[in-house]
Amino acid sequence: MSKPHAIIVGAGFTGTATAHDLALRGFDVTVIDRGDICNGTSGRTHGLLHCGGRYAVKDQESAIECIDENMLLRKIVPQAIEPNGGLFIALNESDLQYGEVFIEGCEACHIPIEEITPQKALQLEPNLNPGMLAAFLVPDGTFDPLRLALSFAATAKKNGAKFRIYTEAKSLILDGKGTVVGVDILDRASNKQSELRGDIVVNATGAWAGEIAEMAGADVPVKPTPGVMVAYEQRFVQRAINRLNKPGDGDIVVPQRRMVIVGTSSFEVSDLDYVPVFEDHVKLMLERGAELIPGIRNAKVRGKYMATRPLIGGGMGRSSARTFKCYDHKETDNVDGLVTITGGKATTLRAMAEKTADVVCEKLGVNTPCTTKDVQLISYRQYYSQPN
Amino acid sequence: MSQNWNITLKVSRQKEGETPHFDEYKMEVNPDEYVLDAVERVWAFMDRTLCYRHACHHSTCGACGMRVNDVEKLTCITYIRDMTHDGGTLKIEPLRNFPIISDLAVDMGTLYSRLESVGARSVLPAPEAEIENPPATWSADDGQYIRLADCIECGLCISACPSAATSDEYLGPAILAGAQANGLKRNPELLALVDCEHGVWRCHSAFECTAVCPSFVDPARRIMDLRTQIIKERFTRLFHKA
Amino acid sequence: MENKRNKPSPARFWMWFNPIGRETGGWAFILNRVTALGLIFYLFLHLIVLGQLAKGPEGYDGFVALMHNPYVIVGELLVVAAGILHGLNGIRIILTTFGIGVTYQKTLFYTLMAVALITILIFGIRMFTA
Amino acid sequence: MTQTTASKNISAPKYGETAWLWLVKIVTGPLLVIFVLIHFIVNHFTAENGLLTYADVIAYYKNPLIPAMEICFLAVVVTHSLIGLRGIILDLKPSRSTLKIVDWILVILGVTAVSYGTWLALTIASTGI
Repeated sequence: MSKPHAIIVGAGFTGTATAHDLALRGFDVTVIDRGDICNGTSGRTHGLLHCGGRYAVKDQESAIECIDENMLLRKIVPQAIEPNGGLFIALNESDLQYGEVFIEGCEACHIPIEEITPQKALQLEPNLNPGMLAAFLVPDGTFDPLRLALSFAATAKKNGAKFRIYTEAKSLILDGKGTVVGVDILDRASNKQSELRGDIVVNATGAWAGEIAEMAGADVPVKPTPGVMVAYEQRFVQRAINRLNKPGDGDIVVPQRRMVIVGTSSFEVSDLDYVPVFEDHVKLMLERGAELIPGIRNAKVRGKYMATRPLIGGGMGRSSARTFKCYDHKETDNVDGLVTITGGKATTLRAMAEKTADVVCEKLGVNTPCTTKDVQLISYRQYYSQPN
Repeated sequence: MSQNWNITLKVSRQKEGETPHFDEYKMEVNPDEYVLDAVERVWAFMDRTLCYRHACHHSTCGACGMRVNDVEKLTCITYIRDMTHDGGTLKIEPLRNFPIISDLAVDMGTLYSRLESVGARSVLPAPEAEIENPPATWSADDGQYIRLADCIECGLCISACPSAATSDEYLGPAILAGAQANGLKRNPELLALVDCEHGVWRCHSAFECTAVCPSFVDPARRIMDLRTQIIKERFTRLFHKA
Repeated sequence: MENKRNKPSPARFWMWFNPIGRETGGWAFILNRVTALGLIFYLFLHLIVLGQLAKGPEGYDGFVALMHNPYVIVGELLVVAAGILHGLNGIRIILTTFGIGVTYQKTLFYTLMAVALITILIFGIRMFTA
Repeated sequence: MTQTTASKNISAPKYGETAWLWLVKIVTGPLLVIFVLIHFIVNHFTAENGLLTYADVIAYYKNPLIPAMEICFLAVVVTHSLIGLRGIILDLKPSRSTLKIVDWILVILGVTAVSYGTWLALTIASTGI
């Protein structure tokens, strides 16, 4: 009866970060996932630690979240981040025009940017398109997707959270009064089914959030929107390169180990569990990527893959806001004991966890404030050595 | 352009308490897809009980190492075309020398803990991260660029190493390479770890680690380099005894 | 949940000799280990046999007469071959171990093995024609 | 300061110490190649058809350099092979105590082999005189 028990479904970015937050606030936490850490959308991000510039014009709420969280993550989890900065570059008149609203937007969202001459930009990144017309230095960064999540998971484990990987949520257990009191789980390693009881269930399954919520008859307006990314076998740049224009296809190039990754496209699907990588999207990435960095045209492809973003709200594709939302299903569907967190993006994982944990604490009458802004995360490798 | 192939996936299966066996799955694939795509399709459309590790799908995380037709491969970047032919078979097994959690999923705990114990750094400034053939025009202050270093901790080298097959006390290629990359000069305490019966001297120069490494680490070369460093250091000590 | 499946174990020593799926360096390792074990066995056999010398001319000459058996000559050739292969492969290991030719270790191996093969052939011809 | 830590780690004797042993193996390797070469060349030139009779061997050993070289050869080959054997046994994950026993057996085996060989060479050499 001492500690409240929270079950988190999903061990991606939001799941591990929420586990970390709740563990710090004194919860007993059990994280379940049908696969290993980050086997869904989280693992497959291109790894851009957004400064918010991308959203500064049309989606300032997201932009502010990004810049704040970007600065925070650099401090609390440097082991998974390359703080090398980024560039927004203009290649044509339309880009230049967008530059004006971009500057205003960044100012409004307190994103520190610095305009540099194309010559200076080429000095910093010699492989950029020499025909660029304008360039802005921004505080972007890159992160290693799996290791970012593992750092949160390791710290959560250190604070007592338990991780049950290869454990699938088969259904939600309802008490007859419409309250979720646990999860029917299947341990996929041993093929054994059992019940996991908890005081609250957090649905942190991102693009799959709708499927889990539906188990309790609740609804989450998440629109899974996959995008294709292509990794090329040469590290052309040290900084993340963004096209200075409205967010569009293939307008980001992110350095990752000895590669660069060009992303992304955007389409809609019905079956989330297997989304094919379409060749025409791969070609589009090559075309668009080569506009930013001509050398990409002759580089060898190392990997082609896709990830399914969890977009929320009414908009279509790119017009949807990239902010996140936490649903207390008591309020939205009159289903108690279930909270869903979805939307958002990797950069804002900590903020998403804070919001979720706030909602959970309020529901359970726990009065502990969030401390994740100040807690240094431990090495991602300790995820494996911390007792489970 | 490319025609689809009909192939058979022969997947090693083993749940807790079971003896290992193979299950076969026939499917149509585009040969320019990756082996991991085929494995993922088995799970998505044919057999939901299949367990396997994967995360980034672009050779950054190191989760999807498996043995494909008896050779250790990072399946997310291994083309089906390179491993079989139309009408052929892909034999998929878990990595060797790691405890199996279920089916193709193995427990990487020891590898990660040992990499931690040699302080292998995942994020390094660019010059220390040994980029071969860097752009010709790098500026002088490249030192400021931090980059995620090359070892992706996938364990392929441990699976391929004949010395690692019989003793789990041998540190193994990835760990020794991690120690070398971290630097004995910078971290003299590492000497005690790598210069012992379970360290560099247990390598028998099979070079399998380097042959299977998907990520430019070249562990064999690094182990050789550690040996030379240690022997040099020992001679220096021998003649400078206080 | 202690899981011992697939873990390294001395009982799996046969993996040392498993060439399936292995590369040049792996074959070299197998060759080296097999010849090493063979040569150690031969070394001690050889010492024991030479003990006959201490017993005077009868014992030794009688023993040498046995050595003209063609099966024994094949055995001797195997020893010579093992010595040559182990020795030349050893040169590769020494060079690479000191950082020399690490990037060319495959070429080095093939070159040395070609030399070994020729030498073994010469020895074979001499031994069977002598 | 780093130097002192380095020296502490390096000079602290560790059981199963293999750095020097490994070096001995590496050095004796090429020595063996040389010995084998000499062995064959000398063999070939001193005895036309090899050492095929007892008398041949006795005559061969009359030159005092021969037993000296053979004894050195034996010492080197035994050292190299037993260190190599120890390396293979190490791969079998022996416990500390097992390894200690193995080490003693190998040392006794080596010393016995070399003493026996020396005795044999000297016996043959003296028979000829």
